[in-house]
Amino acid sequence: MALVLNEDEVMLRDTAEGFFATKAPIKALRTLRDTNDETGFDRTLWSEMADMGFAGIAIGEDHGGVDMGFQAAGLLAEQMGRNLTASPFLSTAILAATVLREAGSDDQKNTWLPKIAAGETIMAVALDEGPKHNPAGIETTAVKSGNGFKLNGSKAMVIDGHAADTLIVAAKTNDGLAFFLVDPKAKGVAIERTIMVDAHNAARIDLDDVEVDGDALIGETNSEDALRKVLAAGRGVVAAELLGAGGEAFRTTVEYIKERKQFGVPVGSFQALQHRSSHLYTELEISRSAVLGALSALDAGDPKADRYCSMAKSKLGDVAKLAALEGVQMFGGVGMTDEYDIGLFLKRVRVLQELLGDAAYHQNEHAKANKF
Amino acid sequence: MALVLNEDEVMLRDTAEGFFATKAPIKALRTLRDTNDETGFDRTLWSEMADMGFAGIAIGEDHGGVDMGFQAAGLLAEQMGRNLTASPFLSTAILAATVLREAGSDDQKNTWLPKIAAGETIMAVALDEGPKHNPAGIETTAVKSGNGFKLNGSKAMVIDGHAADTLIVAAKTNDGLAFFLVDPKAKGVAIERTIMVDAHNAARIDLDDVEVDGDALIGETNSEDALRKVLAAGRGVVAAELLGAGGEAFRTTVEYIKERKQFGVPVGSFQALQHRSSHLYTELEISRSAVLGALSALDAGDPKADRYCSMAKSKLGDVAKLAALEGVQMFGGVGMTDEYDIGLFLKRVRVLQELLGDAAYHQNEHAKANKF
Amino acid sequence: MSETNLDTFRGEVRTWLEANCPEEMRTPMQGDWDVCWGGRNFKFQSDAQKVWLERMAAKGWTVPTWPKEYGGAGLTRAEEKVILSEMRKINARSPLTSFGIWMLGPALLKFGNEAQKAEHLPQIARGEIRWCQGYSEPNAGSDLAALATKAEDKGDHWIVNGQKVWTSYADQADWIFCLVRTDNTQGKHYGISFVLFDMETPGVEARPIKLISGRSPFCETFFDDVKVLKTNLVGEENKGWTIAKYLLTHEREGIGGGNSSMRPLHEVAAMSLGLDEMARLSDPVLRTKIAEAEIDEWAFNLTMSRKLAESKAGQSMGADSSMLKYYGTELNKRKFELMMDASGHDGLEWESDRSQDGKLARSWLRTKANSIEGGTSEVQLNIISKHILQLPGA
Amino acid sequence: MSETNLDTFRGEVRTWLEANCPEEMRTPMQGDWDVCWGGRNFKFQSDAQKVWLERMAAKGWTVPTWPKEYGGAGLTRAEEKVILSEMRKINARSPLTSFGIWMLGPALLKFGNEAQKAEHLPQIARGEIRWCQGYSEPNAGSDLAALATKAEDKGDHWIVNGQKVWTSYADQADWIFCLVRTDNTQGKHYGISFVLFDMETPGVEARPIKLISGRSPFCETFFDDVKVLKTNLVGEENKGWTIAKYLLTHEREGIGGGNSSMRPLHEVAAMSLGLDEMARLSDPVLRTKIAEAEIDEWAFNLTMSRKLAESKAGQSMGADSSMLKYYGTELNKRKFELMMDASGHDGLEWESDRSQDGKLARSWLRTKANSIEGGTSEVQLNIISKHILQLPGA
Repeated sequence: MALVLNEDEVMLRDTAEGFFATKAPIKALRTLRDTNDETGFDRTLWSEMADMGFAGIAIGEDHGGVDMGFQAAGLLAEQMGRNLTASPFLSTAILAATVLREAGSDDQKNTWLPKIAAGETIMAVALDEGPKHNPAGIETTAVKSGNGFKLNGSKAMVIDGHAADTLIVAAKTNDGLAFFLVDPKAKGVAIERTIMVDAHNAARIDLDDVEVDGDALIGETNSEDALRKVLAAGRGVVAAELLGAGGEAFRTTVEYIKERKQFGVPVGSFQALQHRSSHLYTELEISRSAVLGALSALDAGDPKADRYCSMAKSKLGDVAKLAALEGVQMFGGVGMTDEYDIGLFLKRVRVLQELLGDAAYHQNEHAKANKF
Repeated sequence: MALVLNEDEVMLRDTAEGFFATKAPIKALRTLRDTNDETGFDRTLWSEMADMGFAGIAIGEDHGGVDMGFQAAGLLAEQMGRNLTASPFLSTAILAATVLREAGSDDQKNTWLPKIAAGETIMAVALDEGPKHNPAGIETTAVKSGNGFKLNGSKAMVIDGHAADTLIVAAKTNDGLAFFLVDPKAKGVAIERTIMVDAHNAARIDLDDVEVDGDALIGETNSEDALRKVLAAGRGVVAAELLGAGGEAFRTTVEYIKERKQFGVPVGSFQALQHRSSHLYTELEISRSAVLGALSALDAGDPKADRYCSMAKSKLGDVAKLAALEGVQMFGGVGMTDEYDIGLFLKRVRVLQELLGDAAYHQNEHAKANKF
Repeated sequence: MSETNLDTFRGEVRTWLEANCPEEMRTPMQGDWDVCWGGRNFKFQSDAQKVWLERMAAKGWTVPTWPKEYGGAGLTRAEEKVILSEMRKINARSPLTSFGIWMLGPALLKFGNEAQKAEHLPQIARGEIRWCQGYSEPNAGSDLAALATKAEDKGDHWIVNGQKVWTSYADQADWIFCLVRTDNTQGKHYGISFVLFDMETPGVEARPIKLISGRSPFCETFFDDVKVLKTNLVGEENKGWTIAKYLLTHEREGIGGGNSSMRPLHEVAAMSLGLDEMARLSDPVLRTKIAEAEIDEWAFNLTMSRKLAESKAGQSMGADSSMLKYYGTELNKRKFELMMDASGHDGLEWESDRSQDGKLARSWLRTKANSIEGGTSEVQLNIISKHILQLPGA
Repeated sequence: MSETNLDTFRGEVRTWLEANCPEEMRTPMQGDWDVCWGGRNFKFQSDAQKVWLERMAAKGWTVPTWPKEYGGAGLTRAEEKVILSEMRKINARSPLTSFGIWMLGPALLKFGNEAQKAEHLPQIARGEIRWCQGYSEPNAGSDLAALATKAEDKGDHWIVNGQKVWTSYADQADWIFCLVRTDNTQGKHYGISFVLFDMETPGVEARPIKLISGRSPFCETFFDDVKVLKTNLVGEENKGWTIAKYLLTHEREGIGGGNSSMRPLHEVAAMSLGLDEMARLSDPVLRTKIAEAEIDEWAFNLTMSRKLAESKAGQSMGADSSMLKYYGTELNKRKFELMMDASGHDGLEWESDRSQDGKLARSWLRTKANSIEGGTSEVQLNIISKHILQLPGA
């Protein structure tokens, strides 16, 4: 496994670091939030991200992508995590692109992947339905109807669902799980944007006898393998974003306790806080390895890559949460105010933690996979 | 619930404190261990305990006991925990006495309870069979045979099993679970003393077609209710012993870090150790309430008393363990030597923790009882 | 009072409540807005709310244990408990929530002079004056005694200049009880005075602080040449730290108490997640953590009762209040984390009817302040190390 | 060396091992007694053990990366890795375990003079001399530099007086590398010297310490007027602290490594507890904790590899070794606690065939020293705070 970045990756990371800090810093999120922005992200930013090759990071060169793989995608996600950047990167460039790449027909790939890479289309993948992540429990159905299908069901926590040009809906068919391209304006589709605690985008989508053509089916009617890959990619990339958010929460906390004085000395000089900080530093370093290990295994086609991505998501869910909680406590009173950023990290981490399965979910999955 | 001791209880506690510190301190356990004592406890001590009324603490006055109840028994157990005292208190005065009191016929009570109270007989209750506490999984069978029964099965972790004058064996009959009086010298009984990590007593007992008379059956063939009471009493009293052992481990640790110098100052002046100590102090105070609450509920006949005893056992298993682990770490190198007592606490707590169900077992039981 | 007399009293209370507590006041509060805070500018939500306060105040039952001359009923703690338990039985709402009752009152009863008691206590009891607390300052934080708000001696009054933060509802309060520095020539604990003044005094300004929960229960409060009469000094000049400490201990016991009226965690989780084929919560890991937290909560509640019983039996709670504050607030934070885990995606919605306007998420965020306000967890651990364990240099 | 050449090398190694590793040495060790420590008085368990050591030493493969003139084979780290991986494939036992190889050797290669290297390194490589380490003292503990063992200058030699503790296997060692104080007029880090001497020198006495595990791997070691020639000084006089620190970092990386050859926790637990009707471990709470620990272990092992790769790529590991030591030892303790939980009553037996003489319990107790020896967890956290986070006053 590639646990140390290669030259291309170092360059990408450095580029991304500058790009997001300049173009999409935390105050950009505040503006989106405070102006009740309709889209919830900045379309101009997304175009620029596409120009940088970010939208096509996981798309083959023959489809207009830069094909740098998921390790590279993780480096971008980490920077977005640090800056709390709102963008359709996860929904479109990772989840939707991977559905199409893994399950799509050649025609579908040729149609959609270049558009994604160019930043010309926003797509949202509708997976979960209940209050908790549960891909094994998808109840939305797609029943053959004439040349096409009829879809029924309710989706929750659809990232960018209200802003997407096209939806990809996971549904059960007679032959197994399948993905469908759905026009958000189609009859029977009801989309409710849900304003989330972290001021990032999500939606609930109801599908009531939604009719789609036969070619709306992405690839075949049994896409379980593709789903596994999509989930692995999503979890690995979200883990990377958690690494960024948790790491940045930690960095600013350490900076703060070096400066902030109480009882006449910097609070960072109190040994109890020092030990907690050192512990957290260690956990974050361990977490970085988990992310690198998982995403590089995914790039290498390691058959256990989906396990590793699940384990990384578990580890990062717990550690980023610890970083956020310790951050708020160590900032003390001011950490409770909206004026300081640490509370935004607490909120963002809580959402990312839940997304595609929390630590508890993945610990349980680990046990099941190892037959215990 | 009586969360504050009454006058009688305070007097009993003070008496017990002096008694065990003088008659059965830690060095008494060391002697038993280092001389490979055959019995594993001091029979003279047990007589003295009986003279003090300790052996009959949970036995009615009409049977020669002092009938002070389980709260009082917990106060004694706490002091035994502090001194790592080896005695048949748990096996005989708590478990066996409660079996007889709850399930026994009048004749059986009249025969056995006075002997227990007088310290004249040692009894061991054989419950568990596998590596973990699992009263619901008892496989030992008692099949009617002539006027009596034939017993078959294997028991593990039978406290004082090798030193008992009479065994009480829990076995399945056609009508439900029942307790049987078994002579350890009877044909088909094989007893292996198992030397345990804490130098206290336990045995494995194999029962191979062991024939007992009809009057060996304690009470009726369906003693599930009695079992529930026996388990509650045992768990509550072991929780109290854990409170004593954990509390004493903590007390000596705090004493040690006040004296021990490193880098020119007492290690107890380092804030990181202070905060860990204060946290542990808090946990131990919370734990004391759990023990008091559980045992007084048992005395009061509260229908939820068995739940509370289970919860207390869970809490104490975790907290006493933390006290022992922190103790060993804070003592540092010398804590690893046999010369210092802290290692003995670590070992004793580990065994008590396991006995009658560890924290994990009781957390699971809590969830089951609350239907989640 | 003997058990028999208490039983008689219980009967009387029950009858009176049955006759006097309006039906509307026997339903659970729907949100913060249903809390009755009283005060000059308070807008009652309903007539029932107003009537309920007036009737209870007339009985002296907003502050049952205070002396009758100060608006109380002169009852014992045992009698007070009877009233509270009878109110719980009919789900009666609290007629009045107030820092005056909870904090200033006990301090005045202990440290105030006759004139101060006669002036302020009845108004508190009747909910006529709403108080806020001016303790924390921007550069003090946990180091409360490092306060810098300055009171300059002008003979019969002081001129106060400075700034407070975390003043709860200062923008809605009528009066403030406030720590000011009247001497800075000696150690930081000396030279602090405990004074009272009207929030309408010229030079007082309160600006709400927006919190991560989106709410603004706290203010920054500024004092610009505020005139405070010396008759409004409580206790001795320069020795206000004693009163401040008394109130902090009081506050800790309160904050540690948690929210026991919440529905059990495992019920929330079971509703949200469902049970598996073995009738266990379908998330076995969360199940484990909930079981652990519920056992801790049980033991903590017992500890609250035990410490109360011990302090009644003549043993002072002392530094143990730090223990309760520490454990109670950390436990409450843990419970809300688990509540969020149990609620999953639903609990993350910030603005929707479905989520009651993000009720759970906002409460979750609010709990993060539990271990900061009233002395951080770290400060409580320091106090335990010093006063209970007597560790060197603590 | 290129990949192709490494492949060729791998083939050669495989052939040589096949021909030279005795069958008996391809079986798992049954216990401590199967470890080959070498030394003057070492009693080989079998001819195979002796032959295996001799053959490996003759190849220079007990220390593959040391220069040939000092008993090594002059190989690269990559080649060494090939040897180790080929040995693992046939389950070959380590021919020699030695503090000489692990600790003193690297220090001598870096700080020793030519004569010292020529004298000691080949004897280490061949397992002829067994070394022990004289660092800790009774009153120093974590504060290693506070050492008091005194070396009095007598011209061409010192006279050493004092006491060491935690000297691993000092009663079985031939020589000791030892920190002594040659100057106490300045700060505690200055005035320490790193010296070597024979344990048979008059005045040296080693007394085994009985541990809670019942074993005695450590000694108290006393020096009573022990004569040490100045030619046995490594590095500069009074500057031994540099070497000591170098070795501590080295030791930490080693101790953090843990025991990866252990059977997975969940397998032990499943064997002991069985599975429920949903094919889950029948103790759901323990199951949760095992899953958590296994994920942490996976991430920790990746971190070991990553830090190794980074330090190869030219980045120094530095204070990161403290992080690995801290996390690795705490994790190992946690794993053994869970192993004990999983084993239940069986794991508590101290003396029985069934429990292999209390093997698990003794190993569990042994792990408690992990976070104490080689710098306590607290010291590692201090180092991280100071050198990595650069927190004030750390």
